[in-house]
This record gives sequence, C-alpha cells and structure tokens, in this order.
Amino acid sequence: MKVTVLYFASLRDAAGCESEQVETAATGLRELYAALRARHGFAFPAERLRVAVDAAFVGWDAPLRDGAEIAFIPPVSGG
Amino acid sequence: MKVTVLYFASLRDAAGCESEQVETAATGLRELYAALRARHGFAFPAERLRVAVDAAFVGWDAPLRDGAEIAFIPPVSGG
Amino acid sequence: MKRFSLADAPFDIAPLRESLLDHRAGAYAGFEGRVRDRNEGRPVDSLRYEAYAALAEAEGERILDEAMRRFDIVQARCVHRVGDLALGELAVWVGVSAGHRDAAFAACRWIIDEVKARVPIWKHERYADGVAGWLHPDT
Amino acid sequence: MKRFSLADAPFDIAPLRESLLDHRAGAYAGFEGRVRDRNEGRPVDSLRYEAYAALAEAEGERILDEAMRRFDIVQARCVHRVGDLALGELAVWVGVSAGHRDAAFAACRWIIDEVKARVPIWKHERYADGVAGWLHPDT
Repeated sequence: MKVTVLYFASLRDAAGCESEQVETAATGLRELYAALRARHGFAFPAERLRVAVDAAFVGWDAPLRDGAEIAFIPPVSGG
Repeated sequence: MKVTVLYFASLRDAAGCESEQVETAATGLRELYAALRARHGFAFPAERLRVAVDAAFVGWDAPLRDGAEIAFIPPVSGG
Repeated sequence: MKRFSLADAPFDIAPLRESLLDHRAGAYAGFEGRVRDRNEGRPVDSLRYEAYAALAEAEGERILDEAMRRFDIVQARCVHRVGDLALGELAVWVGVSAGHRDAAFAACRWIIDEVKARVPIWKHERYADGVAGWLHPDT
Repeated sequence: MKRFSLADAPFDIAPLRESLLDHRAGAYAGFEGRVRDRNEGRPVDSLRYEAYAALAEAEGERILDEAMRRFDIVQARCVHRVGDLALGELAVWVGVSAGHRDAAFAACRWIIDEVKARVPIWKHERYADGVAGWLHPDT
C-alpha cells in the first residue's frame, strides 16, 4: 500500500522533507508512525501526536487506505 | 447655610431644573435630601442614592458645609 | 495620560488602541458597547447619555487606576459617549493590553462592569411607541 | 461567510470588525495576540508561524461554528497569521458580537483558547542569542 505522509514543524526538520510517498505494509496508523519514527528519529511518542487523514483529524484506530494523505500533528503552538 | 444642589436624570426632570441654590437648616445630607424630596416629589428613598460633595463621592454622614456643591446620584445606567 | 474620558461626539477607536500597544503586550482585549435596537424586547428609537461630567471623569479615572493595580496589565483605557446616539452607535469602549490573555480579558471585563456600576452616567431611551424615560436599574 | 481564515500577510481588523456588527449586537468583544519581545524571559528576535493550511482552515471553521451554537452570540470571526512576523505584529485576532457582554466575552475567550489548543499552527521562534526552534507545548 502507498500513502503520502506530510510533515510539519519539528517533524519536518527531523524528516528533512515536507512530505514523502511511503510504500508500507503497516496495518494501522500507529504501526506506520512507529516505522517512520524509527527511520527519521522523531522525538515524539505517538501519545503526544494527533493524526489526520486527508486533512481531517481521525482517531489512531482509523483504517489505513491506499492513496491516503496522512499527517502526524505535533503539539500545536498557534495564537 | 447655603448650598448648591445639582440634579441629574429623573431627579432633574422631577425638580424641573439642573441645579438650585438652597438655603437650609439641615444638619446633614440625609436631612437635606428628605427636605428636597418632600418639595420636589422625588421617587427615590435615600437608600437608593449615592451622594457627592464638590464632585467627589462621600458617605451620607459627611458634614454639610456652607457653599458646598451637592449632588444626589440616582442609580446609574451607563455602558 | 488620562485613561478615562467622556466623548460628546463619535470617536475613533483605532488611535486609542494603538496607544495601548507596545512590545511587552502580547495580548489585547477590547470591549465595545453599542446602541441596540431593543431593550428587554422593546424597540428602541434612539438614546441619550448624560453624565455628571466632573464626577464621571474622576470616578472613571479611579476605576482605570484600580485596574492597573489589580491586574498584571500593560495599559488600559476607556471612553464613554455622552449626548444623542443613533442605533448601532458606539456608546462605550474599553481596551486593555497585557503580557498574557488571562489578565487582558479579566481586566477588560472588570473595567466595563465597574464603569457600568459606578460612573455617574444615565441612559435616556426613546421607544418606538413614543414612550421615553431614564433608566435607573435596581441593582 | 467563512468565519476562520489564515492570512499570509498583515491584515486590517477594521473591516472584519465591521462585518460583525448589526443592530442586535449591543456588545462586541475582541482579542488580539501580538508578537512579544520575549518568551518566558528570553528575548525574541523574530517569529514564524506555519500551518497545515487545509486542516487548520477546517478545524478553525469548526471551532467558530461550535462557538455559534454554544453561546448566545450574533456573529464571530477569527484570523490567524502565517509566515514571518516582526516584533509587535498581529498574530491572531478574534472578534465576537452579541446582544449582551456576558456571551461576547465568554465566546471570545473560548474561541482563542480552542484555536490555540486545536488548530494545526506552529510557532518557530528565533531568539536574540541566535538559538531558534519550534514550540511544541506539553499541554
């Protein structure tokens, strides 16, 4: 399955890119994040992040679909 | 003793003037107000008013001085 | 600088707000009270505010000075209209700048509450049915 | 009308505020967040906000829609800057009109709190000592 992953703020700095196409065998969002965390050395455990699929917040248990655009959202600091 | 009394809002409407010179034998502000209330038919008992002497709020027990400018302040409604 | 003033004609908020801002002020809270088209369900035609000007200015200034001491704020101002106002016109403005939003909101709210409760200004409303009168709230 | 938007350049509050006013609105509460010269005691040189724009706009709109349902208000809007900001520049603005001040203040405060907590926007600060970094608050 192929998904697009978007990176923001310190996750983008750590990944070195704004987004990437990922070919993954992960069965869920947690497993996908764990794999990307291991590859890029992200500081945040999944518990400190929210996750969005196709520009909408979803629960970590939401299904992983081929072609989805996924973003792991580190703690926000607007305002 | 002679004092100037200022009237505002519904007290002015009832008195029919913005201010008046009053020659009074009253020994205090309460007694002065009671006399003016009787003369002009003011609706408010003293308990619903505040009182100011020379443009400063004072307690009802403040002394009555010759030449003072006195205002009985009905409930305010600014804002 | 005087922090409280009466205005006998419409006034512009922008320069007043500007005067509150500086680099320490991360937060600004503002309040505007305007003439509504009804009061307790009754259609209002127009409205007039009168003040005991000398006392209103002194008491208003006292409220703003108290706010500067009570809250962790950078600056605060308030202007209240007197005279005839049309529907929708600005009657009172409060602006507060502070390092953080907690103090800005709390002080802004406190100032408008105190001004309404303490400053000798009276509202005279004319209703669409022709009746008119002074407002002297019970509380 | 969209109630929430991102702005990639300085924006003017006046027309936004105007759009909230009507004759039912006796009260208006506004909040402005500006770039301070220090963060937790550390001198700040400049600041940059980045957003996940599509999600930020959707989540911001959701917050404003929720505010319209939760509070007895007439209208509400919020604009948040993205991009590079200088010291003192406006970062976020919230405006709420209502019949009465209780609802105007409560909704204004609730909106800025929710925007800060939920909208995917991140602050990148550069300090006077040369250090720079993203802010990812613990709570």
